[in-house]
Amino acid sequence: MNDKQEKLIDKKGIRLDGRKADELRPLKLEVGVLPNADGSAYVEHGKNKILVGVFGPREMHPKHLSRPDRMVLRCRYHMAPFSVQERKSPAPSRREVELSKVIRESLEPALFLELYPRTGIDVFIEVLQADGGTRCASITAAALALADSGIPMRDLVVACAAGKIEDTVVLDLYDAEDKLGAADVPVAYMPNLNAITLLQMDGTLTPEEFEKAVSMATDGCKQIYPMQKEALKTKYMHIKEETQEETEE
Amino acid sequence: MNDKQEKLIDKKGIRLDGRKADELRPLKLEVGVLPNADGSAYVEHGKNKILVGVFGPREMHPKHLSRPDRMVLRCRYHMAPFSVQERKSPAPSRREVELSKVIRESLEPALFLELYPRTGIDVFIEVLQADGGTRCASITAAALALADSGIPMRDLVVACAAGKIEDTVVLDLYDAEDKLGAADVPVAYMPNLNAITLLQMDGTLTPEEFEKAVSMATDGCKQIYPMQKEALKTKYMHIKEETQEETEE
Amino acid sequence: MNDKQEKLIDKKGIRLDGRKADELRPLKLEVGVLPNADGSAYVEHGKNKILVGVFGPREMHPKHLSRPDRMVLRCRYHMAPFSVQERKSPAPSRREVELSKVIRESLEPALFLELYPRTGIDVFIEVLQADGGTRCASITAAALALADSGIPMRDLVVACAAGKIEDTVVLDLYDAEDKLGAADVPVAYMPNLNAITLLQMDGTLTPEEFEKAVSMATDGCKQIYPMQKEALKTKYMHIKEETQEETEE
Amino acid sequence: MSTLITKVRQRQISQLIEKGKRLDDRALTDYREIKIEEGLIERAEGSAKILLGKTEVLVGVKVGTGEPFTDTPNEGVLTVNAELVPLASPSFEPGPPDENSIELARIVDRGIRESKTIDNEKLCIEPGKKVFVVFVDVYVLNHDGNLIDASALAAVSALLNTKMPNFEIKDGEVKIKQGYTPLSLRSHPVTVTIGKIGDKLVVDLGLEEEQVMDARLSMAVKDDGNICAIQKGGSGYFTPQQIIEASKLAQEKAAEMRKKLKW
Amino acid sequence: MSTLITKVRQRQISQLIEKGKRLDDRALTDYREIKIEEGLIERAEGSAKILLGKTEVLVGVKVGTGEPFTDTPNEGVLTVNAELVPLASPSFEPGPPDENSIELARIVDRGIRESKTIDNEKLCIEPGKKVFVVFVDVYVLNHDGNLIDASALAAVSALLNTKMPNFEIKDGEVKIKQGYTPLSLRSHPVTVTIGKIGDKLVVDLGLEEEQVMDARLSMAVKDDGNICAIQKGGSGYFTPQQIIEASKLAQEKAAEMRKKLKW
Amino acid sequence: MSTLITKVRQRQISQLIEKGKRLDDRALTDYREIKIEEGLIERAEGSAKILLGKTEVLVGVKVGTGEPFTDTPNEGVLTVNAELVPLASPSFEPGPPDENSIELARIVDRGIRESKTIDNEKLCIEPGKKVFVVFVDVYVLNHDGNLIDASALAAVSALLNTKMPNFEIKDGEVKIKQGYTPLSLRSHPVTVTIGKIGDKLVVDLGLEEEQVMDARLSMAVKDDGNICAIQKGGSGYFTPQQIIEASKLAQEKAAEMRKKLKW
Repeated sequence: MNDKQEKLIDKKGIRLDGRKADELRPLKLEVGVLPNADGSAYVEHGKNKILVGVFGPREMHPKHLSRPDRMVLRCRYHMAPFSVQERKSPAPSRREVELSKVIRESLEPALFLELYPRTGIDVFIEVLQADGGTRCASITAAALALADSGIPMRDLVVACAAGKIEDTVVLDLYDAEDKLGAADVPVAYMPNLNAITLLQMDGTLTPEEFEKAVSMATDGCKQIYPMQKEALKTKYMHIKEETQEETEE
Repeated sequence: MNDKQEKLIDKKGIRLDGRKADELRPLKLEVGVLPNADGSAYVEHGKNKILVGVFGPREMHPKHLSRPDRMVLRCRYHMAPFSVQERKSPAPSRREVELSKVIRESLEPALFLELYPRTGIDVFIEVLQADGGTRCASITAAALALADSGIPMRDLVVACAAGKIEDTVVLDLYDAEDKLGAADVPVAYMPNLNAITLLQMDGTLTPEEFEKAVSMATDGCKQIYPMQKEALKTKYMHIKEETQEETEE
Repeated sequence: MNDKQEKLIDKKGIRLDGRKADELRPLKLEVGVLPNADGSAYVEHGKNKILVGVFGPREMHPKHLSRPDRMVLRCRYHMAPFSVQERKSPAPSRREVELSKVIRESLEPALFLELYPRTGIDVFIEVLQADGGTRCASITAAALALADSGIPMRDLVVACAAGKIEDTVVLDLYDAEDKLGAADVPVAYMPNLNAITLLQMDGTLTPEEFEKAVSMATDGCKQIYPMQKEALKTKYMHIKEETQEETEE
Repeated sequence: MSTLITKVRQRQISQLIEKGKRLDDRALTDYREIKIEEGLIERAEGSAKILLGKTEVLVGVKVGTGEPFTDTPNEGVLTVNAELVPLASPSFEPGPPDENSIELARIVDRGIRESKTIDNEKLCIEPGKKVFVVFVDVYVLNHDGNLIDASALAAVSALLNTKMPNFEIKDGEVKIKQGYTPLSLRSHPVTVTIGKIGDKLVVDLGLEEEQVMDARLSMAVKDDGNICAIQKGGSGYFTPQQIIEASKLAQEKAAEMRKKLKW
Repeated sequence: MSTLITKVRQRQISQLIEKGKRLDDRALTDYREIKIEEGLIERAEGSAKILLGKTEVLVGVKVGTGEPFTDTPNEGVLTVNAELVPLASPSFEPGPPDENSIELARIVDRGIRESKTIDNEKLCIEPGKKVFVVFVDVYVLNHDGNLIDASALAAVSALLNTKMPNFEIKDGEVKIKQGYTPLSLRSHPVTVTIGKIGDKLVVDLGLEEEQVMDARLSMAVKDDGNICAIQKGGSGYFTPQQIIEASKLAQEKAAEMRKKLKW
Repeated sequence: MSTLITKVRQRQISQLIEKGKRLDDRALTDYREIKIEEGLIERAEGSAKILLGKTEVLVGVKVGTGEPFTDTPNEGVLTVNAELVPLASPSFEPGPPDENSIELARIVDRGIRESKTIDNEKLCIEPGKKVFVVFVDVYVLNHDGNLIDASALAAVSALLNTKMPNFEIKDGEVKIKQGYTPLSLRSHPVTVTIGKIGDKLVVDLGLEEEQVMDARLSMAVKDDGNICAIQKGGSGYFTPQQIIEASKLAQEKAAEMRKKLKW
């Protein structure tokens, strides 16, 4: 790291954007924003702006991808060309292909896939503006969009990263912290089930720091969770009741 | 425009290639030139050299593109790599994709698509040499090739551009006029039905000029129309009779 | 050819790698090396290192490629990115597409394709290291892998190149001889049937030299043939018996 | 596919239009409500989001540097791309651009290009070597009909709030300096698409109306009322008289819509 | 697919061939009529169209500039491409080149390359930096069999009337000057394809004959009668004796066909 | 698809694991036998083949030159690519990389990158202009489970025997000289993947075990025992406690496996 560079966090534990170590960026969550989708959500997480649309359960195209014993969840994480500093080609990058996969795997544990055999459900994620932590914000919004579509869910999935800047473990890194910091640990979590459904790490942490980061990230998720529920409001309540009935049967 | 540049049209209204403002380039139309195609035509329009082959109506591949209530017309406008000044990659460009679409839509109004449900008909257009106005020459030839294939048609489609060079509205621009001129207005037309099936414009015209251009282009089409019929000769007459019977039923 | 360059073959008829004109490079053949494949083989031919896996006969994907009256043989010749001097992109090159075709056509005469209608068999060839003559070594290994899969065969196919360096017709060119030599003639051969199933040539030979090259290459094949059989050992004997029974029925 | 409407519904719409009426009580020549939000994407050099009824399009403008085309060494490059994002409609599929998105991008491109909205020579950094490349990315977020007009208007809106990076040439190397200069536009083209349903000319077709449409005519109109680009689409036709009539209607509507642009 | 012929027809052809006869009364070693038209495409630096019976192939040659390959810095680049244009046969489909068009291009390429027809060093403009690139595009317009021989002959015809742009180097920059110089060829390779049907060797197979063919052998023959490139194709085989026999026949037929070339 | 095992077999495996047992009598925390062969591909600058039970992965390292990324002008470039070669499993299909091979490549890449194994600044030839590009190609030859650990270990092995070309700068041109210098590594990361089956954490899952696995956690561990990269995969989940437990297990197993590397 450059000596002349400003410290990412000062002696009082205040970060460049004014946050404390364990403080989330401002979040805005909206549900049901896309008229044509079966479910949708919009999230602003810091300067991240992400739109998610869900279509299905519906017949799969092409058909041979369908499964006789369960629904197939497909997930596409995609960045708008203007969402990043240098214009991004709209063709999916290797990074986008990987993130589509880990995001899908972070959502699957929340769904009752076996309830809808031979069908498919598509989650389309569009990152309109990126500012670090897009995968986490995408998961938070995708879970809302799935809930909004009316499909039964075991729990919402909520995601948030922790990481390390200078020598401090902090919550919810934004772009500059992600690039200049020592480590980033995105975590997706189902609070009611105490289940971590996504975990990645880039950068080095000691075992103690790692333990702290995981714990800080899940705590962050627990803070976001009520905001998700608030966004779903009565709609979500309705859905949850249905879910419980079905699982009790 | 460069001052030193020769005027595209002189004071007497004569263009660089010796034509008057409302004069067509020489045309040569031939029908039935491809042994393996169900219908075919070749056009030389100025220095444009274009070959069209029609296959169908036939079963569609892939099947899921077929429609239960009508025939599907597919159209592929393609330029040979050696047809233009700088060698063109054989992969379809965005321009070729767009022209394939507008050419298809210029031909559809002439066909009784509903007579051949579940089938497809393919129009393959190959521009062997390009000299401005290839889309119009392609349509003129494609209509001939369709007629040659024996498929009933409401009317032939014939196409021709008008445009503006210097301050004059002129007919049938060739390459240099197209590039250096002020506007180009390609028009496809069914003379018997007084129907404009393609209209595009690149460049600025006043309302009066625009009206004049459309009128000049359709007049150009009307000049080409008898040449098309001549090319089809007795074959075409035969087809027309069938068509009339069917539409009278 | 560069004057300063060392001669590819000296006055005593000894080549740069110490071989005589009609001498093969060392060969190592192994069968049944891939646990997941239905048949497999590994060849080291000089410094060429090539692995072949066979899958099938099995149902074809996509289905519409299957044939009601016979099995379809598919063949993919592919070079590992690290197999050549400058890293090769893993996407198939035009050369690889062509070689896949001629290798397939060199193997087809050995198979009873009509015995397995509606099925497909896949031959995957991976060149791990290339040193001239990869197509021949691939065919030699592919025939072994097919035999290893248990499919009846008319004969093994064995391949070897001859060529011309300086003014001499020689057997089995390696990379430098291939690049600096005057001609290369790869030949695939079924010894029991005296059938040439692949023949290509790059470079000029007189009719006499050509005749000599073909004869030298088939002689080379006849030398490799017993090594193939040795590699198949009892397994192959067993398969051959089955084949004879089936063809006698 | 799930966006297809029934034959009954189609007939209902056609019959209404024949009487000069529409499902949502608009006149045949009325646009739906238009809302434009500018500068939404701070990371982009320019951006605008339009709501045209329920049709929603976001346009982002990115400015990069690159080489000029060999035949225009003194001019910057304008590149327009359109994505029919799959969350905008069940009929949009992920994958490379299809003919619909390519046509949409090329119509938007021609409106800007033929109206000479951008002074391409001002985008030149070093003749023949380095120029600015202006990427206009049209992102369709919800498809409820008339994507062309919405996209074209949003594109011009986005260009109107586009800021160009400052630069200096030092020792033969181009350095991007701090600060920005607004991109100055020379024209404010507005594209009006007119659909033909039966014998009627109708503006701003909704998604359902587009399914009973015979043909459409999209016209880019400049500030002075002259048309600078046209595209006919759809499987039907227009009579020459209808073309002239449509061009006059387009001029009229363009003047109205231009008021939505801020400059 | 619609080009497939019935088993009955196949048997008929085979039986005729066995007796040394053919459907169109040619001898087994006769070519169909050959017509070559040169310079048809004025826009191309070189062009030729061949009619071989009903098989029709157009070849255009374009000359551009580009960088040499790193291992041959003093040599221009030859690039051969073949398109099986979908209007030439119901069995050709639009799309990227398949194995058949790639093989066709590479056979034509090897005939020209291995016969050293073009003096690649004369195509060098500035060693290691700028060379001429000669694009030979084979365009199959009607497929009635024996595309290889027709394409190879048309390619050499097109190269024979190719004119190279003049250039000068001024202040280290290459400038294309007015006027042209003919591309001089050092060889006139002719490719002869010989099919094996049963035990017979047959030249210039028509489309139907190709469907009963066991295998084919394509040989590029130079002016001096030596063969410089070979490609075996098809799912059958040749005996060594047949190979030698075919090579002699190819030399003979190539000399005949070379007369069709004008230089 | 033919690699799918029956539900009965799946239940059998799960029940064994529940009792702490495995089909091949390994303990839950035992790896299969590991054999590494180095330098197999003489043509590559570095190579290694690993056998992990029956899983076989070959990694080749090629060194080329290219331009640096604009944001790291003083650093060479590391590129990791993985091919699930179709002969390795009936479930692998030829074609461009799918999500599985992309994920595999990116996990291997991150292990090397985040551990700073390669000193990228030493790969710089001319700042901003020319740098070495190190291509690490992971070639899966037989798939019997746990491709991640096998690939990551083989990649580091291959880098350990990679030799860098010598070069000199003469008259502003880079010349590759004779001879090689070993690529010196600053770290020896080992990636350990831990699967969760029921409540158990299991290492080095075989192909069949992977089919009953709920989720996996792959952790790259540096020489000092710290973890530098993690990837969770699979459709299940871990509790926070399991994550911590798995990370400890990974550190332990990594130390064991590192002994297989020779330096």
